[in-house]
Parts: sequence; structure tokens; C-alpha cells
Amino acid sequence: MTLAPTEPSFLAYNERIQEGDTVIVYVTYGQMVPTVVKRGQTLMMKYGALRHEFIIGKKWGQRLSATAGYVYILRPSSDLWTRSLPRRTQILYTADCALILSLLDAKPGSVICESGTGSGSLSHAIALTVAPNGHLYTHDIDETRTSKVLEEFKTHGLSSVTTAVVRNVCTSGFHVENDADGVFLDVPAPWEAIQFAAKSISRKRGGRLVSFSPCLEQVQRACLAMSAAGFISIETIELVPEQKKIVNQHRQTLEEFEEIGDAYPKERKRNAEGEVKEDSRVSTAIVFPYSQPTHTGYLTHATLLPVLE
Amino acid sequence: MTLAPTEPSFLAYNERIQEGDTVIVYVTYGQMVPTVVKRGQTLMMKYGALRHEFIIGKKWGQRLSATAGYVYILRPSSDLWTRSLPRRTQILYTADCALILSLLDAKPGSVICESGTGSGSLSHAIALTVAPNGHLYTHDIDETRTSKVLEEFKTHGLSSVTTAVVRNVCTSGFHVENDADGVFLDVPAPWEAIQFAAKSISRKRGGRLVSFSPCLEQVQRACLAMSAAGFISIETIELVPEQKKIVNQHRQTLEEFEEIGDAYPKERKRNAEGEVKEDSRVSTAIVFPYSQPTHTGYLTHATLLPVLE
Amino acid sequence: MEVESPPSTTSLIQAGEYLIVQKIDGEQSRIVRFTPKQKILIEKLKFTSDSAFGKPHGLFEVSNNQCFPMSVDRLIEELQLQEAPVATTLLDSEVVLSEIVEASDPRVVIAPSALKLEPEQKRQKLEMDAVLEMKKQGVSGQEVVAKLVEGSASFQTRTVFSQSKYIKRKAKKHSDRVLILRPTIRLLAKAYYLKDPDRLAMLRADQLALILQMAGVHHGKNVLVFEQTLGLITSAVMERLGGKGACVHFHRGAVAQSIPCVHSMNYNESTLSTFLPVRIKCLLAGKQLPYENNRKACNEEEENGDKIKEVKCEENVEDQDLEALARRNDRLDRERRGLEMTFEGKAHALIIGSRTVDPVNVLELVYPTLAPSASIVIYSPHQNTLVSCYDWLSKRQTINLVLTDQMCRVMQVLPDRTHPLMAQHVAGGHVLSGIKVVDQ
Amino acid sequence: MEVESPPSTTSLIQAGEYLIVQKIDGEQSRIVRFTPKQKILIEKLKFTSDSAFGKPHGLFEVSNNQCFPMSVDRLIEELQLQEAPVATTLLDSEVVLSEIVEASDPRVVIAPSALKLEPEQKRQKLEMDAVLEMKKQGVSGQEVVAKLVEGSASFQTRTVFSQSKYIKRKAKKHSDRVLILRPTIRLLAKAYYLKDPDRLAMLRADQLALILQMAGVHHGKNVLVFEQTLGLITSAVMERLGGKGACVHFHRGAVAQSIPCVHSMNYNESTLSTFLPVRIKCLLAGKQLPYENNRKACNEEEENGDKIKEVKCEENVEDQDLEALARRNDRLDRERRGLEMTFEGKAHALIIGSRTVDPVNVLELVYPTLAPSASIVIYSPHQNTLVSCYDWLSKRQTINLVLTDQMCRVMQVLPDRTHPLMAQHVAGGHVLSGIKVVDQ
Repeated sequence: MTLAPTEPSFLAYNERIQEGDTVIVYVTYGQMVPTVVKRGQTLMMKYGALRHEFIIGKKWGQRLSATAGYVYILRPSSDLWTRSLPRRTQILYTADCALILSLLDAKPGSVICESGTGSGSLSHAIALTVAPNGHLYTHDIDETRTSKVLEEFKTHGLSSVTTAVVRNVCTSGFHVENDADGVFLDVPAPWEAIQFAAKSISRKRGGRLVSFSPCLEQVQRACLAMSAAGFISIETIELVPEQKKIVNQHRQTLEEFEEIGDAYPKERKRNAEGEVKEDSRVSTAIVFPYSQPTHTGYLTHATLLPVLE
Repeated sequence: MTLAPTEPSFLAYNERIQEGDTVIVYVTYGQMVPTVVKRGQTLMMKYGALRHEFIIGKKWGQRLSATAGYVYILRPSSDLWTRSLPRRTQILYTADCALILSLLDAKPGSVICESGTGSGSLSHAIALTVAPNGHLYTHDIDETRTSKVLEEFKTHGLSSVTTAVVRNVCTSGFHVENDADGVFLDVPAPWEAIQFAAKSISRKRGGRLVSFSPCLEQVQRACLAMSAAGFISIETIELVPEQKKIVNQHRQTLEEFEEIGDAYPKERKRNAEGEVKEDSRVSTAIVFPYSQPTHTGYLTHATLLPVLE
Repeated sequence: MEVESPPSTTSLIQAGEYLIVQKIDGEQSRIVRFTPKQKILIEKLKFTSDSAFGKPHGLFEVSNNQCFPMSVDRLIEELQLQEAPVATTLLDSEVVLSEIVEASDPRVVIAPSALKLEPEQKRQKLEMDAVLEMKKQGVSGQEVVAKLVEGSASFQTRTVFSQSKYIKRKAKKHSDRVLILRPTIRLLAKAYYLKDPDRLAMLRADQLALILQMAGVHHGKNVLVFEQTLGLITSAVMERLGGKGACVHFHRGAVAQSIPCVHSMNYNESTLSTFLPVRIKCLLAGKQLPYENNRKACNEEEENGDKIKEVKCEENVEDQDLEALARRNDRLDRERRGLEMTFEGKAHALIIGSRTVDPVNVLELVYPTLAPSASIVIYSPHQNTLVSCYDWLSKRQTINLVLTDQMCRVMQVLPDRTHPLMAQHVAGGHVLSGIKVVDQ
Repeated sequence: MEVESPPSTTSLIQAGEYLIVQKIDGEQSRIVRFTPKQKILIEKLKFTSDSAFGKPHGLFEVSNNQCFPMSVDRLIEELQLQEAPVATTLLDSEVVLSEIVEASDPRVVIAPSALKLEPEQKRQKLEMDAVLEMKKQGVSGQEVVAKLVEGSASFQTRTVFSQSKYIKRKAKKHSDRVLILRPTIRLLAKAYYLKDPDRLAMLRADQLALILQMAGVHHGKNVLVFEQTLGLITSAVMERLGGKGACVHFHRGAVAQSIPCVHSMNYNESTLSTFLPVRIKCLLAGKQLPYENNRKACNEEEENGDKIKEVKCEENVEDQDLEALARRNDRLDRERRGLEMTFEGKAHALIIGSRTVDPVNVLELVYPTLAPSASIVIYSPHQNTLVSCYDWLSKRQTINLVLTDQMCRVMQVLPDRTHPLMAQHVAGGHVLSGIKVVDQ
């Protein structure tokens, strides 16, 4: 089942890295650098320099030594791209992207309209999902954003399934009419775009609408507009992810506490010299970091039924 | 430190139950019946009949046999009262009550105004907290509610620290002016009562305001009114408790699964006759019940500073 | 997986299709295979399957055991009418206004402590029998609601909040508007989650979505799946592959069973071609094993509750033997390819959605031969299970390990009545994900 | 516990009082003991303690290292002015309007993907040095903000959302409005939680409130407390007792230590009379033990970081000995009463707020002699710790066992900008509660 397309692509599955491939250089947890591999170039990062020549021909997922430490070369995925992409705007993170794809009923073959393009985090997620026979039309009012994402799509082998349009969907509507399976809105005044979203959706097949808004007032107006435009099963949901960390928990007896205080095990080692019982430590999950995102936006989704002949 | 007050009271601590005491009869988890002990009476419940004579003189927390099972006789507390009180309206549950007390900075000696009284769930929590030298003024527009709660306060030995007033605080303000340490609002249009709340709070000591509202539109108007009335440090919070259940978790190997399927351990006992390894089962907490309250109301709290002379 | 399904691009309802049936604003969502002459039942509403055939998927009105296509415009008009009388009654009736705690702003009317809790049955003058009689006579749901409102002794003294709640509750109960939709993964996930969260390992739709995204499932990927979620994860992976790549599905017994979510998606041959079921026995043995008994395999399929299979078993014995042979050959071929994916470093992702099986046990068998840079995503309703997996994986070469939990809450968005739902299903699980790397 | 505190009913700030200091809309909240001539520092704002003495608790304006009482009315006026210019600028400037994605409704302006992320430092013409200079010259925070807005190259091209954010951020940073408040349990809980959640075992204010309510703490109750939360639980229990009942506090070493939350509440003698510290040694021995060494006890107190004690230790030796003796006798008397509460069935509630100590170990020691009908409330940052406690308790006679977790989220409520805070502290723990019963 190993594929060998000639063009580098997020969808390709060669075992070894070729020139032109986009790789995600995993430096540390939370630090990943996406790079297009090109002979003669050198990547500079925390662990020093890494010559691209050194990457070509290696296996995906392999550990490589840089001048001052080692890194891993990962195959790009929608999630890794979201976590490492060059940010031009606030972006949608993986949890929201995942739910949006699901609410759009996105799958290979789907035709999806998106506005705005922003940094292209969700755009990549959609493009990868609708490939190879579907299409993403992404709209933004800012030409620098659409041209940047088009460039990225080209590098990532996604050109054939994507079109980026400079357009204000709130006043001029979407690039496609009567053909979309799903429309996604992340605009300040979604209620203005909803009538256009209805027009964009295929009359024969019907489709799905998803709108992302940080504020409740935006949601309230969007819901009214959706109902007025003929959407049904309108529902607003909010996703609040919570990240955990696995730590070693040490349960002391009162006697131990009285003797040595609440010092954590590693400090205890020095005190009790070898008498620390390893078995009194169990792995457990705690909420970490202590401060976390608690809101990104509300997701309002609705259905437009096929129109009766 | 054992107290022996002559009057029955939620605040009293006799070791044994006397006639006139309010007891919480714990039948099953989720079924508790509050009863005033009176010779000659009989309590009828799931586990049959229980004569009150049989309760008098017993220790609090004791197990008693009824005609068809046994029950426990518990000492009343704010939480148990909330969980078992006769409901005349929707009530505030323990998690919200607890936080409201904290947001009001309630303690012995505090003077607190409350509206509405409702079923008196929070009223009891406040009265028990401000006793013996503070006072609760509770207001409701419905005379049947205030008179019912007054009756309960009398039975529960809380008369000296409580006053119940039939009054619409949104139009007529509170019973006390310039003396309260805290005001709690659970009314449909809190913004109308906020100017009166400010008047009710002691000018010299300043005080706290807490408003409970299910809908965000109520919160929005209340916040504006609070700011206009001179309150500062206005904050809206929402509490969402999640209840868990402890269950025995069985971790199968793939081999076990292939052999006997995913039958739960108790079913397995019959199949494997004594071969069930008890050590493969660990206690673990799961969210239960599957459907739970996910919203009661927003709590908006604010401070009124003492007025400069 | 040999169910003959209509192509999923058809836009009209066909006999043999699996469909999602739900009432407008209803609480249930049923997955039903529409066979000819079938009685479809949803929240006390009944109609025959035949009346739906040949119609486009969408909105229907039920009356006299038949369903009739209905335009959305009419539904929306009705919904607006339903909201309207509440507001009008309010302005006309002083009795009601005084009940609303004398709020000066008639728009905001929720008084949590002003709601009286009285048994409703008592106060309803219109008897249950009469309602049933009206329904028999073909009176529409709308009309029944209007009659019920008239008959309620307490209606005029309710707060607007409870009035609106009352109408909604009644409208829901007597509504005869039905949605008949083609199943999607999202709708299936919701239907099973509400119906039987236990058998689904509490997997919520939003968590399923996260699993797919963390595993990076898309066209052309090779994905290993061990799941105990009624085939939901498997089916979702298959849909995302879009006919290219592989979804290796490890299953008990001789054939894949208890995977209704795969069957009910009406997949076409192209999508089904990526489904590679592998017997757990073979996984444990590390190689393909012969089938013990053909007859037995056929019987075991019945466990599935799949009626087509049963019917086939009763067919002419010779035909059956030929068919069974072809089926077994296909099965063995898929299994061989699945085992190749598993053991020859060709799998780009591993998804474990476990309910009773220890995921560590699955990891021990398949992790070593995963392709480097493969994503590992493990779902469990028990956090401590994932803590064990974390310990296991962090000792191997797995990076980017993340354990997350997520809350998904529905908001009620209504003018002056916006708040999160007062109660909803909250059961759910946890997701651990990571990426396999190698030294060289 | 022999700190001499001013009576808590005083309404003017006195020397020696512990006070909470925070900037208006600031992020920090500091607990400071106001001793004479002290420099009080809060988020880069500085003033001398002396300037606060004799003034009522409340709002102050800081200027030239002095704080001056300020009326709330003026603050509110200023806050309104702060919001206003954002709206006006908008209507006047076409440049800005076109930037706002051409929204027709100028009130709603949040475009998450329209926000440009550019380093701000670069675009700020007003240099840091100039700001410091202005501050030295006594220019007010309001004026500095106005200057900064003028100097920002990007201000006119920002969306209203980011404009408003910018002003708020700047206003916060340069605000010279300070709140000086008498500590309350709520304020202490919040301050320590934000400052050092680890040492507080992640105990959040809302969870502390739940613990008190589940334990049924009020006037006259006898409560046993084992906690590792900086004295927060102990202090909260003491406050709720209001001078009658008992708060038995089990502690390491010879004297109660690491309980700043008890010290900083400025409790009067009546409230302090319910504080009964008991050495863990005695709890383990099941009886009162003699003090090993007087001198040592005195030194150990220093661990507490309580400066008064240190000063006392350095006083005249004879005086000190007498005082130490009196103190020791008081301590022994309190401990005797505490042990009596613990072992003679007089305790009505047990609260365990554990960080490193296994609560089961505490239960083994004190559960058997709790009064029947006593409430047991156990807090832990680790759910599995409470699962063990549940197992232990359910094997004894404990009913009504409930394990809860709760989410507490802050909402931003602003016209057209209402949503939950985008980020906040979410660390927290779990609460297990139950009631002890007996057979006869």
C-alpha cells in the first residue's frame, strides 16, 4: 500500500524523506518547526544547527543529531501543522478543528466553503479531509492571507483540492453557489453571511453550516439569522478541553510527615539515603498547566435540508 | 464542650435525641425524610413504619429498625436540610449555597438580606452561618413562603437570628437600611433591586452583593446596574459540579476478551466458576449519573466599599 | 460487510437503506433499516416505511400512519407561531403580569424561586383518552396542543417561563413532524451515545472527532483500530479514508461482530474496500490462522443481529456454500492484508477505543511494528487506564504525549433566555495521544 | 497563636494589621502586614504603610510614594471615560471602520481571525524610559495611558477589539488606584491560590466553600482538621465557629507551623479561643506527651517566619522564660482539650485537606472515635487518593458518600463582548464527603 507520488504532499506516504517534503522538526514538547527540506539549507534552533542534506533519505520519525542536541523529524499532519504553523492571526486549535470537521460532516468528496482563511489552520484540516475528490473554497478579505495559504497548499500538495478567494462573504457571498456541502464561518458579523451561506449550499443535496464566535451576542444574532434563512436543528455548543500531566504521586504516612515534612521524593532521597520506597509512588494525572484556555468560541451548527422539487 | 440548651435547635449538640428535635431519617441514598420527633406519631416510608417513641433517647447517627428494613437517624445540617426539605419552589443546592455564603463573606455576626425566600434552602444555610449574634432578613413576595419558613425557623431553633418579610424588594427595597453586611438576590429582575441593595448595606462597614440568575441577559443588566450603584470588583462566575461514582473496573487481556467477550465480572463468575481473579479489578471513579445538571445560574458578586466621611 | 447498500449519492429514500429518524425537537434519534412494509415507530409516532420510499431525505409530516414530505418554510412559520402566543397572552393578561413578581420589564421573566412545582396531571382538564381519540380522528399535533393549553387550569397563572416551557413540552409530545435523514457519523454517534452510552464506552461525538484528528485519518492512510464502540470508530475511519488506504479492524471470533455503526452507514463498495477485519486470534498468534469451520462462521455471524445474514443462511444450501466460500476467500484476503499492515511497519496510525480490554495489552502486540512517525491515539472511559498507557509509552520511544479531557456543553440561545442547558449527558472519557519515533 | 491583633471590628487601618493589597483590575493580590514605615509594593506601585494608617479600608490613589483615600464615584467616572473613547474613535475614523472587516454593525467587532499579531514593542513610539520619567514627575496613570495611546503607531489601524484590549492592558499597567482591604477567607484563598497553588494543594476558593458546607461548620461545632493548605481550612473553620466550639488542628513538630492564613486574619481572642493545636506525635501516641525542650520549641516557632516570635526570643531571658512558660501551659491546655475532642467521641466533623499525607492514615487514627452522625469531608488534588478513601470508608459505617469535582468559570460580561474568560487558573482538587453512623 506504499504510495510513490512524484510531488511532495501531506497526503503522500513515502517511507523516506525526499527533497521538497515538508517536515515537522520536533525540538521539545511545545517547540516544533515546520521546514521544507532543500539541499544546501541549514535549520537553526535550540539544539544548534541541522543541515538539510542530513535529513534527506532518512526515515520519517527518526531521531537526528544536530550540533547541540537531537531532534525528531516528523511527518506533517493536520494537528502538527496547527501546532507549528507560521501565525498571521489567532488560529483555531485542534480540538475546535476536529469538532468543526465533524459538525460539517466533512469527508472525502465534500465541497466546503470557509471564511476567513486566517492562518490556514482549519483550511489545512478541511483540505486534507475532503481530498482527493472534494474541494475547499477558502475566503478572506485580506489578500496577503489568501496568497500565503495558496503558497502553502502548493508546497503541501493540496493545490488540486483548494481554491482561495479574496472576498468579503458578508457583502459579496461565496465563490460557489448551489454546490457546497458545508459552510464554515469565522467572521465578526456571521449573521450577515448566513443568507449567502444558504445560497452557497447545494439545493439538491442540502448541507451543513457551522459558525464560530467568541461572544454570545454574536451567537444570538447568528441563531436568528439561521432560523430566518431556513436552517433547522440549530444548536450552539462550547468545547472546553482540559490538559493533564502525569506525575508521580507520593502518599506519606502521618509518621513520615512528622519526621521529614512534606518534602517531595527527590528531596527525600538526599535525606533518607536510599531508604525511599519506590513503591509508595504512583503515577497519577493532574490538571496541568494550572492556567489553561477556558474558552475559544461557541460553535453554532445547523442543517439546510434539500429543497423539494 | 457538650451543650444542653433547653430548646431543640439545629445549633444544639446533645448526644441523644429528644422530643421536638428535627431528625433527618436516612432511608436510602437520595431518600431522606426530615421529621420533628413527637411521641405518639409514626413515620411511614419505604421500609415500613417507625414509631417516634422508638427514636427518642437514641444516639444521633444510630441505625434503627423499622417494620420492613432499617434507617439511620441523622443530625440535621444545612446540606441535609437542602437535600430533604419540603419543596415549594426550585431551590438552591449545596454547591451554590456554599459558594454564596463564601461570596457574601458570611460568618457569625453578619447581617444578611435575602430575596426571595423560596423554599428556604439558602435561608437555613445563612441563618446557621450568621448565628448566634448575626441576623438574616429574608424577603419574598409570597406570604405563604415567608410564613412557612418562619415556622421552620421556630422548629429549628433559629427564630432569634431570623426575620422573614413579605415584600417586593424590586419596588420597596429591603427591611433593613444602612446595616447589612451582605445582600443576596434571586429575583427575575435583579437590576431593579440593586439600588435598594446598596441602600441596605452598611455605609460605615461596606458590604457584599451576590446575585443569582439563570440567564445571561439578566446578568448583563445586573452588572450595569451594579456599576451604576457604586459597586466595584464586579465578577460573574458559574459553578458546574460533577458527581462521580466509584466502580470496580475490570481490565481484560485481549486473550480473555477473545475467549469470553466483554461480559462484566459478575457475569463472569457464573461462567468461569471461581476462577475470577479479584486482583484484576480496581476501584475507579466515573462520571455518574450520565445525565447531570450542567447549569443552575450565574453568580454575580461585587463589593460596596465603606463611604468616606 | 457484504451488505448490499444503495450508493450513498442517491438523493431519494430507497428500500433497504439505513436511515436516521427523529422528531422535530424530539429527544430520541433512531437508526432504522427501512425495509418494505415496515412500521416505523418514533416517540409514539407511527408510519409505514413505504410512504417514505422515493421521497427525498428531509422533513415529513405524519398522519394516518403515512409520512408526507413537508417544506421547511411551513415548519419555520409554525415555530414562529408557537413562540408568539406566549408573548401576546402576556401583554393582554394582567393576572399573568402580576404573577411575574411584578417585573417591570416583561421581556425577562425567569424567576427560579417563583416557579411553583405542582403535579400537572391534576390540573389538566383534557383527559388522556380524549387526546388519543383526537389523534385517531386525525387531528394534527398543533391542534391538540392548542386544546391542551385551553384545558389547562393552571395555564393562565403560570409565569411566562413556565408557560413557554409548557407549550414546548406539549408541542414536543404531540408533534407529528419527523426528520428522515441519511446517517452520518455525527448523527450515529449522538444516537448511540444517548441510547446506550455504556456499550459505546461513553464515547461522545466530540471526542470521536478529536480521535480522528489526532490520528490524522484522511484519504490513503493505513490505520489500525481496536475498539469496543459498536464499530463507531471503525466506521468513522472508513469514511475518512474515502476508498483508499486501510482500516484494519481487530475483532473477536471468526467474523467482525457488534459493529452496527459500520453497517448502518450504507457504504458503497469503494469505501468498504478499505475495511480489513483481522481476528484477534491471528493478532495473538502473530500470523494468519485457517478457519476452523465454515458452518460455524456462518452461525457466528448471527450474533451480529444482522438479519440479511440469517436469511442467507436459510437459502439453498449449494448456493450458500458457493457464496460462503467466496465470502471466506474475500475475508481471508482482507485479513492477510490487514496482518501485513500490522506486522510489516505499514501502519501510519493506531487507534484504541477500549471499554474492558487493557490497551497496554494491545500496545504490546502492535506498537513494535508500527511505522515510525505513526500517531497513537487511545481512548478510555477510565483515566487511570490511560495513566498506565502513558507509563508504558513513555518508556518506549513515544513523544508528544498528551492526555486530554474535554467538556462539551450545549447552550440554549433564546431571546432573553440564554444559558447553558440546565442538564445534559456528561458521561465521557479521556484521550491520550502520542507519536512513535525511532533512534535510527 | 499569641499574635496580638487589633479587634476585627475596627474600621480604620491600624499598624500591625494584616491587609490585602491589590490594584484595580490588577492580577496580583498581596497579603501584607502593615508595620510602621514599611514600603508596600504591588505590581510596581510603591507607597509607605504610614500613609494608610488611620484611614478607612477601601480605595486609595498612590502618588509620590503615598496613598490617599479616594472616592469610588471618581473611580467609576474614570472607568466610564476609559470605555468611551474606543467607541467615539470608531465612528470618526474611516480607516478603522474599513479595518473591521466592513461589519455594518459597529457594536460587534470581534474578528478572531482578523486580529494581527505583531510585536507591540516595536510600534510604540513612547519609550520605556520616558514612561518611567513621567511617573517620576508625578504624572497620573490616566495621563500616561493617554500618551501611550497617542504614541502607538498601530493604534489607529487596530480593530476595536484590540483597541479596547490595548487601552485596558495599558490602563492596568499604569493604574495607580489601589484597594487596601481587611482580609477575608475568600480574599486569602484567592491570593494564595494564584500565588502558590502547589503549597495550597490546589485548593480553590469555591472548593473551600464546599468543604465548609459539607462539614456543616457553624457556631458551636467541634471540628477536627488535618490540612496541608497553609492554615486556610483551619482559619476558615475558626471564623465560622465564631468563638464557640473547637477547631482541633493537627500539626507537625512542637507548635503549629506554616499556617499564615490563620495569622493574617487578625482574629480576636474570642475567635482564637477555639483554636486547639494538637501535635501529630500525640495523635500517633494516642495521648498527650510532655514537651522535650522549651528552648527548642521557641526556635521551631521561627520556622513559621513569624517575626514577632523572633523578636520575643531575643528579649530579656527572664521575661522570656516566664512568657514561654505561660505560653506552654496554654498550649498544653489547648492540646489536652483537643485530644479529648478527638478521642472521646466529641467531634462532630472531620476535615482532611491533604497534599502529601495519605488521608486513609489520618482516618485510621481519628475515625473510630468520631461522634456518630459526624460529617467526614476529605479534599485531595488527586482523585485516586479519594477513591482509596472511599473504599476505606465504605467498608466502615459511612453513608451518603459523595465524590464531586466542580468547574468554576469566570464570565466576561461586557456589552456585545460577553463570553467566558479566554484563559484562567483551572487547577483544583476533588471532594469526598460522608456521614458516620453506628449500629446501636
